[in-house]
This record gives sequence, C-alpha cells and structure tokens, in this order.
Amino acid sequence: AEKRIALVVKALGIGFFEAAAKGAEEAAKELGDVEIIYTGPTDTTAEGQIEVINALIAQKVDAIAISANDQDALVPALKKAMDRGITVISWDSGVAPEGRQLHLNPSSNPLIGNMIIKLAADHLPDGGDVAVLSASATATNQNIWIEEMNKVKDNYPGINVVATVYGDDLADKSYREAQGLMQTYPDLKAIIAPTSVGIVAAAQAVSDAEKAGQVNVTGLGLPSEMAGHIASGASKSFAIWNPIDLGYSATMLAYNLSTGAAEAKPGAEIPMGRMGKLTLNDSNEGAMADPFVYDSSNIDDFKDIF
Amino acid sequence: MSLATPDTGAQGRQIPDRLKSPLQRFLVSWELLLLVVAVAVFTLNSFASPYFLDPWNLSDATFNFTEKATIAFAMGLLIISGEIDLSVASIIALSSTAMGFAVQMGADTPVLVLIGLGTGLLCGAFNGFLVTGFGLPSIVVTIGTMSLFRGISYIVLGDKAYTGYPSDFAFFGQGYVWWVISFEFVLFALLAIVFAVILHKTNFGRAVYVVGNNPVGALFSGIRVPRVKFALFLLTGLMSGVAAICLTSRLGATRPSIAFGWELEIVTMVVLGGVNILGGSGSIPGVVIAAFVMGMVTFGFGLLNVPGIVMSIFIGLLLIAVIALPRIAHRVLAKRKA
Amino acid sequence: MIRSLMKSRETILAGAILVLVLAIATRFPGFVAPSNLANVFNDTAPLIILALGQMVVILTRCIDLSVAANLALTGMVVAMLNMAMPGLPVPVILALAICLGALMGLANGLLVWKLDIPPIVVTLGTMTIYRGIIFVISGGEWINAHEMSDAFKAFPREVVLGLPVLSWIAIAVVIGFIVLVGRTPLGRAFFAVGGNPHAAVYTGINVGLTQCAAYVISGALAGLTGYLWVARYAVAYVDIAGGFELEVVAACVIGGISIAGGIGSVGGALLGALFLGIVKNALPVINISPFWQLAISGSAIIIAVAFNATSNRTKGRVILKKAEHAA
Amino acid sequence: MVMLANTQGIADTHPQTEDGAGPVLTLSGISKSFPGVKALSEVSLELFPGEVTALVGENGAGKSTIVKILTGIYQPDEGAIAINGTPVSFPTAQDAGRAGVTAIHQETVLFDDLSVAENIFIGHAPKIRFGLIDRKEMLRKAQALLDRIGARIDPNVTLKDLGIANKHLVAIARALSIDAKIVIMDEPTASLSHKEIEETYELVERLKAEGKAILFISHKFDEIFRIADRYTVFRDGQMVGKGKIEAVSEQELVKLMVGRSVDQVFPKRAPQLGEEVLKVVGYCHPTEFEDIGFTLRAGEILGFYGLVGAGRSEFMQALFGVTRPSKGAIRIDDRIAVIRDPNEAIRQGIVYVPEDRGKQGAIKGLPIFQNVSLPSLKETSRKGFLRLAEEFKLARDYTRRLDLRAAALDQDIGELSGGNQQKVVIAKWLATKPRVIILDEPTKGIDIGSKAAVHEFMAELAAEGLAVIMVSSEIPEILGMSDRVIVMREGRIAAEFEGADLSPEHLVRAAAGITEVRT
Ligand SMILES: Nc1ncnc2c1ncn2[C@@H]1O[C@H](COP(=O)(O)OP(=O)(O)OP(=O)(O)O)[C@@H](O)[C@H]1O
Ligand SMILES: Nc1ncnc2c1ncn2[C@@H]1O[C@H](COP(=O)(O)OP(=O)(O)OP(=O)(O)O)[C@@H](O)[C@H]1O
Ligand SMILES: [Mg+2]
Ligand SMILES: [Mg+2]
Repeated sequence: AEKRIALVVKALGIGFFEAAAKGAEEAAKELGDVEIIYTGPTDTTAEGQIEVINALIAQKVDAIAISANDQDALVPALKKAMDRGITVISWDSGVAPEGRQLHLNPSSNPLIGNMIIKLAADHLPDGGDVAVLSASATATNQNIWIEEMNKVKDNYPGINVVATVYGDDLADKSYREAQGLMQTYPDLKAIIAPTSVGIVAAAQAVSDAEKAGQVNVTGLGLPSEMAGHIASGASKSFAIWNPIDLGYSATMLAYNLSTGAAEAKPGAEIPMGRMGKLTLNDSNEGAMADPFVYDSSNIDDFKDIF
Repeated sequence: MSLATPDTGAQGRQIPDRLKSPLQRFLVSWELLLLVVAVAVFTLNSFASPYFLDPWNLSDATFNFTEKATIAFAMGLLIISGEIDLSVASIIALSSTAMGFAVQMGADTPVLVLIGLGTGLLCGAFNGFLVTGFGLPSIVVTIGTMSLFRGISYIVLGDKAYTGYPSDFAFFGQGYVWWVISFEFVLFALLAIVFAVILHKTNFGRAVYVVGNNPVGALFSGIRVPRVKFALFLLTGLMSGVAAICLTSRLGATRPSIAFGWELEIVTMVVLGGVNILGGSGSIPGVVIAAFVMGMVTFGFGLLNVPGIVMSIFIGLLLIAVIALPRIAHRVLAKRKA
Repeated sequence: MIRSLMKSRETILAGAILVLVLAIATRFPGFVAPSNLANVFNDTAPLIILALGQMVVILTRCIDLSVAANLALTGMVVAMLNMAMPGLPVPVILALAICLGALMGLANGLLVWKLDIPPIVVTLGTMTIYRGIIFVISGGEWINAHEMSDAFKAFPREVVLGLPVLSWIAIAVVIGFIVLVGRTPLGRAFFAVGGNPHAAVYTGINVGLTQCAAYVISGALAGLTGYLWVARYAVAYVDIAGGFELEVVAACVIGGISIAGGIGSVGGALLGALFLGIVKNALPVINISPFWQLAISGSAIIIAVAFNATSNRTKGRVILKKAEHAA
Repeated sequence: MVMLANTQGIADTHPQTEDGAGPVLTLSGISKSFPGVKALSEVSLELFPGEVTALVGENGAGKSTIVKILTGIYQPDEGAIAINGTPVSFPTAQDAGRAGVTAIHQETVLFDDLSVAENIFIGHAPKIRFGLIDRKEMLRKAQALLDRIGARIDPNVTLKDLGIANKHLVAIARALSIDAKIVIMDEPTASLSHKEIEETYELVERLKAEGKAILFISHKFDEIFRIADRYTVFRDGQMVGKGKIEAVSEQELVKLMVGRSVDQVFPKRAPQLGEEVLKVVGYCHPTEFEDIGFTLRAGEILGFYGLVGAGRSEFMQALFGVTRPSKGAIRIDDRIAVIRDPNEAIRQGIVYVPEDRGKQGAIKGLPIFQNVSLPSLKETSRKGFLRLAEEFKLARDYTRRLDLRAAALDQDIGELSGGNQQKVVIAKWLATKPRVIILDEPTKGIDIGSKAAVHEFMAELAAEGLAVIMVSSEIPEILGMSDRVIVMREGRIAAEFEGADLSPEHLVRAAAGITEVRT
C-alpha cells in the first residue's frame, strides 16, 4: 500500500522549508509508493505544531518527519503518535530523544558553530567586534550552534563577540535589531546571523546604513535570497547545506524506518538514497553533510535552485 | 394597608408576565443558530474525512478547544460586564513559568497546582486593581499587562525551557478519566455547568448583566460595581491559571512563548458564542457551542491538511457571517412585508 | 479649561519623552545625535501613520484591529505585482496600495455601517481573513529583496533634504491630519459621532457613514504603509507586522485618545507613537537584554495610561462659590 | 377602529389664522410602529405661521415620535408631510433643516467635548475655500445667536463646563442657527429655572412675531394656556382633538388627554408625624455643598426647593452614598450610620429615585421585572440563587400599584415611555420597603395623569409612616405636597419654611438669594 509520510515544518512559507519539501517530493518519486503531506502551522509555535500532529495522528499517517519549534513541548504529542504506531523522526531542529526515533542534523553542530565564526574571521585579518543575530530565543538549533561557536571562538584571536540579539525570524524585527547593533557598536565589523531570515534582514540593514564593505554580514542563508547582497558587498560569504537534500534525506529515513527496512538504534547506519547513509550516535542523532560556502564566485550557479 | 401587601385594587392594569414563552424565545435565539452551524460542521466533517467519526479522533479533537474554552467561560462573564481581558494568554505564560520554577525547586504536583492557580489569581487581581482602582479602560490596561506578564516570563526564562514536571502532573493535560473521555474534557463540561449556573441562576450573575447594561444605574441600585468587576478579573485570572495547568501538563514543558496569540482566539470564541462585545448580553450555552464549532472546524480542516491560516479565514468569515446573516435576513423579511 | 488640560496632557507626554531621551543620552550619547534621532523618527514613521488612521477610527467609537493585516496584504499584493511587472512606476504602485487599503477599510466600514456589527468583531474577523488571503494568494511563499525591482525598494529610502521619503510621508500625513481633524466638517464629525452618537443623528450627521469614512482613511493609510513597509524591509510574507495592530492602538491610548471616543488630538497620537518608537529603539541601543524589552514596554503602557487617567479625573461639579475660585 | 375623538375639536375644519393664511406644515395619516408598539397611528397635525400650537398628551402618547419624524430622525411608516402644500420627505436631519424645520429636542442632544460654537454649528458650519470650516465666522455667528436669546455664554468654552440650564440655552441657540419657518420645542422648560422659563416665553413671543410656526410640547398646563394659540391632543398614538386654545378649558383638555377626568388638586393630607427617623449634621463636600443639616420624621414629606443647579441632587446622592462627604454625620433612628456606598444606604433603609432616569434609574436592556427586583434580590433569592417566580410576583405587585402601562413584565424597560420608566424605578425602590425615600424631581417630564398618581402615592407612603424627601423645582408641587421645605442655593441651605411661612414669594426669594430669611 501507499505510504503516507508527513513533512512537518516550523512554519509554512519559509523558503528553506519550501525547498526541503521539493526534496521530499523528489524522494517520493524515487520511492514510487509514497505520498508526501507537507504541512505545518502558520506561525512558529509549539501549540500550532501539536494541532497539526493531532490531525496527522487522526489520519493514521505512516510517518512524521518534523522540524520542531520546541524540543520539549512536542514530546507528549509525538509520543502519542509513536504509541499509535507512527514512525517519528525529527530533522533540522530536533526533538528530545524520547519524542522521536532519530534526529537528522543537517550538518554536525560543532562544524556549523565553527563555520559561522570562521566565515566572519576569514574577512577580518586584524580582528574586530562581531555580533550575533539569532532567530527566536527558543529556537533549538540556533542555540546549539551559538553554543558551539562560543566553545571555539578562542581559536580566532582578535575576534570579539560583543552581543547576541534575537530577531525572532521576523524580517522587520531582525532589521531593527541589526540597526541597533550598528548604533551600539560603531566599530562593529561583522554580523553573524545563523538564520536565513536574519541574514537577509541584517544585510538589508547594512546596505541601508551604507555600511556595505564596513560591516560584513555572514552566517546561514539561502543563495536565492542572498544573491543581491553578495553582489552589493553587504555580505562577503555565507554558508548553508542544501535544504533540498535535507528534505530528501528526511523522507528516505522516515520511509526506511516505517517499512521496517532499518531500525533506529545507536550505531546503526540507515540508508538515505543518493545522500548515502546516516550514522547514528548514542542519542540516535546523525549529521547529513558539511555546510557549503557561497560567495561571489559561485552564487550565480545556485541562486536559481534554492 | 401596609407596604408589604400592596393595594391590589382595581386601579392597576393586569400586565402579563411574559410576551413569549421560553420555547418561542429559544426558536429565535442565537444559541439555536449556532447549534445549526455546529450540526452542519459536524455533518460536513464526517463526509469530508473518513477519519472524523472515530471516538479517539473526536477525543483528540476536543483538546483543540477545552483549554481555550475554560478561559472563554470567565471571559464571557467579563465581557458581559462590559470589560475585557486581553492578557489571558500572557497569564498562562507567567503561571506556567511559575510552575516550572517551582519544579526546579522540587515542588510536587499538589504544590504545582496551587502555584499555577495562585499566579493566575494574582495576575487577575493586578488587572482588576488597575481597572477598578484607577478607573482605567480594561482593553488598554490588559494590552499593557499582556506585554508585562509575558515579559516577566521572558526575563525569567530567556531562551531556556522548564521541563521535568513530575509524571503524575501529566494527568491534567494527558490523562483520561474513562475510555476516550479525557480529564480536560470532563473539566470543560463541569466548568460549563458551573459557569452557566453562576451566570444564569445566581444573584451574582444578575449583577454581571446589570453592570454590563448600565454601570451607573447599577451603582445607583446598590450594586458594588467595582467589586463585581474585580471578582470577574480574579475569576478570569483563576481560569487562566487552570488553563495554564492543563496546557503545561499537556506540553510537559514551559517556554515563554507558550499560548501565544490565544487571547484573540478566546475573544473570538466568546463573541461567536453570542456574547455582546459591548457588554450586557450573552449566555454560557452559546459559548459552549461556539467552542465546539471552533474546535471542530479546526480539526476538520486539519484532517484535510488545510493550513491553519486558511482555517482562520473560515473562522473570520464565520464570525462575521453568523452575526451578519440574521441581520440581513431580518432586513429582507422586513422589506418583503412592506 | 478642559482645552488647556488636554494641552497640558500633551505637554506632559512630550516632557516624559524628553526625559526618556535624556536618560538614554546619559548612557549612550550617540542616541541624541541628530542623525540617530532622524533614524528613530524614520523607524517610527509607519507607527505614526497607522496611529493617525487608528485615531480617527477610535474617535468615532470604533477600533480597527485589521490595520496590520491590511498592511501585510497590501504589501504582499504590491510586491507580487512588482515581481510580475518590474517596470510598473512607483507612483502607480503607491496609488494602487492606497486604493487597495482603502477598499479593505471600506469593507470594514460597510460591515459596521450597513450591518451594524460591533467594530471590534468586524475587524477581528477581517484581520484573520486578510491574513488568510495573503497566504492564499502567495501560497505562503516569501518575496525577497532580490525579487523586487530596485526602484520599488528605493522609494521609501530616497533621501530628500536630509530625511528619507518615508519620514517625509509621515510628516505629510501629520500635517494633512491637522487640517482634516481641525478644519473640515468630516474631521469635526469624527468628534461629534464619538462624543455623542445619539446627538450626532439629531444634527444630521450620518453616524454610520462617518464611521465608514474613518475606516476608509485608516485602511488607505494601512495600504500606503503596506507598500512602504515591504519596500523598506525588502521582504513580503504572511506574517509581516504581525501583532502590530495592538502597538498602534497602544500608541493612540498613550497619546490620550479616549477609547470611549470623541476625545483626542493629532499631537497626542503623534507623541504616543514617538514614545513607543523611542522605547523600542532605545532598549537594544542601551544594551538591555532583549528579554526585558516586552516587560518594559508593557509597564510603560500601563504607567502612561494610569498617568493620563489620573490627570484627567473629573472632580465632580463645582457648585460652591469658594471652590470655583480654587478650581 | 372607532376613534374616540372629540368631535368638537375635529370639527374645526377651516383652519386659518386671523389674517387668513393656510398652514405652513401639514402632516396627514402619519403612522409609525416600533417593535411591539404602534407609537403613532394615522395622526394629522397642522402648524400655522405666527402661531403657537401646543401638543399635549400623556407620557408615551407619541409626541416626541412626531417630532423625530418631522426632523428626519425617524421615517414614518405611512403618511405624508407637506410644507406650504408641497409634499416633502426628510431622510436625514439635515434635509429637515434645509426644508426649514428646526427643533429643540426633549433630550439635550449636544456634544460635551466640543465648544459651544461648534455645538451650535456642527453639521452646517460656515465654510471658506476647499470646504474648510471658517472658525472666525462660526464664533461670530454663535456669539450673535447667544446674544439674541440673552444667554451669557462664551462660545469658546467647552460644553462640558456648562451647567444643565446653560446647556439647554445652547440647544435653543442651535435650533435657531437654522433659518427655519417651523420651530419645534419638545418640553423646553422642563429643566429650566423660573427666570429662564420666562426668557423662553419671551423668545417664543419673538419667534411668533417673526412669523414662525411653533410646535410647543409641554405637560405644564399653565404655560400652555399662557403662550399657545392652538392645541392638538394625542392619546395612545392617535390625534384625538384640536382647536383654538380659547375654545377649550383645562378640564376639557385633560379629559381629552386621558380619556377621563382627573382631579388635579394635590391630595389632602393630615400628616401624622412620628419619631425622628433621620438626622443629618454638617454634611460637606469640597466642591458641591457645604454644611447641610436637618432632621426628618416618620410620616413627613420634606421638600427641597432651589433653582436648577443648586446642588440638591448632589447632596442627595451623597446622602445615598454615591459620593462621599468630606465632613458630617448621619443618624438613623438612634444609631450613627456610616454610608459608604448605595448598598449600605439601602440596607440602612434610605433609597433614592434619581433625577436622571435614563442613566441612573432604569437599567435599559433588562426586562421590567428584573429592574424592579434588582435591589430586593436578597429577598427574592435563596442562598444567592435566583427565584424568577418570586421576582415576577414582586414586580406584579408593585407595578400594578403604580398603574404601569406595558405589554409584559419581561419587556425591556428601555421600550417604555419616560413616565412609565419612572414608575418602574419607583416600584423598584418601594419593593425594598425603605424607611426614607428620596424622590429627585419625581414628576419631571411626566404627564398629568401619572403625576397625580405619583402625588397620591407619595401621600399614601407618608401616611404609612415612611419619611419622604422630595426634590422639586416646581413651586406648586413643592407647596402642594410638602409639610416643610428646605431651600438650597449654591450648595448651601438658604432657608427652611414651615406652616404659614410656606409661600411662593418666600421660596423664590430664598432660592434667588434676595434676602436671607431663616426660620
Ligand atoms: N426607539 C423606540 N423604540 C421602541 N419604542 C419606542 C421608541 N421610541 C418611542 N417608543 C415608544 O413609542 C411610544 C411613544 O413615545 P414618545 O417618546 O413619542 O412619547 P411622548 O409622548 O414623547 O412621551 P413623554 O411625554 O413621556 O415624553 C411609547 O410607547 C414609546 O415606548
Ligand atoms: N454641567 C453638567 N454636566 C453634566 N451633567 C449635568 C450638568 N449639570 C447638571 N447635570 C446633570 O443634569 C441633571 C440636572 O442637574 P441640575 O442642574 O438639576 O443640578 P442639580 O445639582 O441636580 O441641582 P438641583 O438638584 O438643585 O437642581 C443632574 O442629573 C445633573 O447631574
Ligand atoms: Mg417625549
Ligand atoms: Mg437636580
């Protein structure tokens, strides 16, 4: 029979997740007998996702692959799903271990943490002040990356992280926060935004303040959204993994678990089609691939893809 | 002749008690209209999705509205009295934060419940004090406290979350009393009855209507208007505390963004239930039916994987249509007659 | 006497803003640099424009909770239009945005006027409907900077005589409102309808029509702001300006516009918006943790409102001769 | 339907003024229904230039309704309006104004937060270019109008700052700001004091001389006979008689109005004074009144007289606990009583029938029976739970005693006419079985039939041992009903009269402060 796999995202309409949905459809086509249900709340709340999950449980879908708005609050609902025989995995933004069978990290967290500060440092040979513009204060993955970044920041002498502010993944709020940063720290050299919404808004704020070239905006973003800012010089480079691959992998994993072709346990290697295999660690987590850096040399090749 | 036995002589005309029987009134009532809508939604849902008519699914669906309805009952009374509380969702956040904090201190379930309710009461008292003590308009005061209460949660929690609630605490939001009947649903049903009795059968309920219709007249009739309003803010705070307990228990975690945006959904529920937003009229049965309608619409659309925001178009249309249609019908009928 | 009291209420608010700015200046002198103040004003411009629109609605005893949704929907429509027809000149886009916003305001107004549905219910309903429509027409997709034409994005930031166009538009709206509210029959009708709707009927003012006009004005300004917002932040999506309607109402209330209708002034709305704008801009600058922001603005609203109310408290009628002189 | 019309009145079929001009305004076959009430049924009315037509009728007879139809506020269900023989219709108040109809309405319909000048001109302000309001011109014209009616009011002042009488003058100025052929006055003297009433009469004479047609609605027979040239009588929404005022006697008019004859004299009473029930000592308020003290005995009716705005209502409301005095004490029976809010006043046996019936007395939106039972809920309920049957019983008992006219006891009180609302409010207070009842202007705006009923009722209450305080601005009422009268002026007691000293001259002089007589 046809397998129905639900791809639940933080909120509908975000370019990153739309791209992931494309990947999921790609995987479905490859697998043949899979129907993808792409869904999610319209604002990034846990309660919204719980309502979505309840509806999915009621439809008796075969698997749920979720990018969580809250790693703890979703646990009871997802547990209920697993109790009713539904395969549950998390991807991108994780759920606490008791609420899912495995978690797919887009990349390894320490690697991302290092990457975002390195991107800033690469263009600051003499060091200087940098600030972080994050998504909401409750976003699981951003917090982990910032934590990882702080662990390694001593490897970059002269780089001085002066503040962390939150733009709540809202373009206008992020824009104002970026403005505030530039006012508070006149010597600011770089803004690190490990969120695709924040990085665009920050770059826009930098161009508007006519500080392109003075303040470098970097972090994690989508090539399609960042192309203009690379061209203007507000951003010299940024990184991202391929969200299409991420959606594709999540679908593959969910499929393999729900058909029983694989089992999620520490050390297991679970196939994910063209992306190879996912190796699980002690808490059933695995990383998909390394982040990839985009700059003026390669952005044109990707900006029309995602 | 004494005052106790007034002169029943021929001078006075006999005035009948009622012009219309209670049944006649029901037949033109808002509640009946809502009931029709509810039945229609239910029927449509069961045709639209094969999964709808499943006891477990229906039981799951009730979680979509039980917590909000808990607050909507008290909010209904508050709105009838001519006030409003937009801070309810923020009270949930603060109440939940207080409970989470207590968990870290090692509190057990009974203590948590007390703390949840107590925080709700305290917030309600603060709103009530500002409104009745300073004579401020409640819509403005509670826009302020809405930011303040949630702001305090953010100050306490920042980007952290409280978890680790005791396992027996999970009963309030996840437990079942019998078969598919959840604790939350039983609580909802009990509160519906309690609030219906308070509003429709007690002196206090009468005072709520009087205050909503004419606060000055109420004062001149010996009703202690500030006390009534204060009590209603307390009650709304308390019910927000109850909802906080259920929601926290259901989520098993507290973040400052919990229940974000619920205030408008709750007000929508109350208004859909036929409570006059300007105060003075409304009923609890209406709010109960409205809660079912909203819950079933959300769940029905959810089963069809329609995004929440599209549902909200429907709720918005419903809100306007349910109020507009009777008026249009009335007008058309009046024209026909003329 | 009341007139001077109203004046003094605005003076007090202006004083409070001054104190606030000076206090910030002690911690961060750069904040009071003219360029930064101009920035803050520019940042607050959308709030000012919307607060003025909201003011006339509140004056007529109504409320418009749909402004932010109207803004977002108009913003999305013009952004999509720009994407489809990048060559469309900005004046055409401006006109379209204003008309579209006015149309949505008209929908509110007609529901209030013709069907007599309470304003808060109407706009609660249309708020969710307008937001939903954005999702439906955009499919939930974002429209990003690179998809918008340069002319489209440049208009609000174009600097004229030292200030961006966005600021100039806010200034123009303020001046327009001073004339509208003080010197036109419609402007006075707003006060009459809100002050005593019953009496307004007796003076031949069509209450419903006046309220409808207020909604159209508020809607048109929301539409205008919709374009400016989307162009300025160079992004359009379903949730832009989410929850902004409450901030707009808060600005009005802080500015002394009575939620019960009939009392208020352009100066009040302007100051109320500036007050909120300064608080919002100052917090990150003076390095207060973002987690404090919400609580501080909440307290500011409560204090401002309590202050307004106590300074406006009626002391009863003056009958005694000696009290008359004291008063 | 058979009209119980007075044929004598209807027979006046050749309506013409002395100089032979026809009517300016003709209403014919006008009907108007409200949900549950037929307010007007096929009434006709004619107004003549240079003449005052008095419109009389009981409360709820439909007088104000015809005014509202004439000024474009209501649309008639049927019937025709013609001005100088040309049919017209008034979709809005402005249309009526343009057609030359202006009115001083029964309720003051003004704007508290606007200036006096704006209140006079809102809706038809003078304009300069671009449709902008010409403020200077507006002020000038407003000043001229105010001068014309002899009102000393600054047109710049906010209306809120004026007393009720001045507000009424502004309403008159507003009516005159429209250049009208037809001027309607709906109970224009109800809230004015003696002097202002005289000024109003002079104004009417002047308007008459200018050739305007005037419709004058009043319940006061003395003024009707003084200023009217013609009369029209409404009863239960029908026109039951009309004619020249010389051709009718007061008795006949009353009979037309109520369909029966009414004894207009005040009830004869032989007051039997009992124990002292209430003693007030040195009551003060920072702005409203000062040093009020008096005693009141069971079975006594104590009148409070004064010019409008003398502070009687304010003092009564303080006594009832609505506002708090800054100094002073009360003794009820032999106990010192502390009254902090109306609830305590009611429990101590003091009740207050307020002057502002619409705002303070009736709870519109609630049915009649709930209005009646409201302060007695403790008695009708059991352990805080309502008992509707008891409430209906209470309402039945007390409303019947006051001869209430209503369709049913569960009818919204807001649907009743003013007089009937007042009856419900009085019923509600009697149901609490008070010791002291304060009636503030109890017959203001009430028709003559109901008025007599209220007076009789007051006498009855006193005979049953209730202590009654009656605030009134009508000298006949005060003299006819009171055993003793306290006169207030500018927030203080100016004089107290009893027995032989009770004369109109004394009262007027004390109220106006011409001599300080204290007995
Ligand atoms: N807006 C309304 N809705 C329903 N009924 C109304 C309305 N206005 C008036 N009525 C009813 O119409 C009838 C006539 O009322 P109207 O006000 O014309 O009386 P009136 O002669 O002016 O009485 P009064 O002497 O007390 O002022 C009354 O029965 C009243 O209850
Ligand atoms: N300036 C005013 N503004 C608002 N309401 C007023 C004003 N003046 C009087 N009123 C109200 O109108 C009604 C009539 O008041 P009135 O002028 O009779 O004064 P009062 O204080 O009651 O004096 P008294 O009872 O001695 O005549 C009262 O209900 C009063 O509260
Ligand atoms: Mg009348
Ligand atoms: Mg009085």
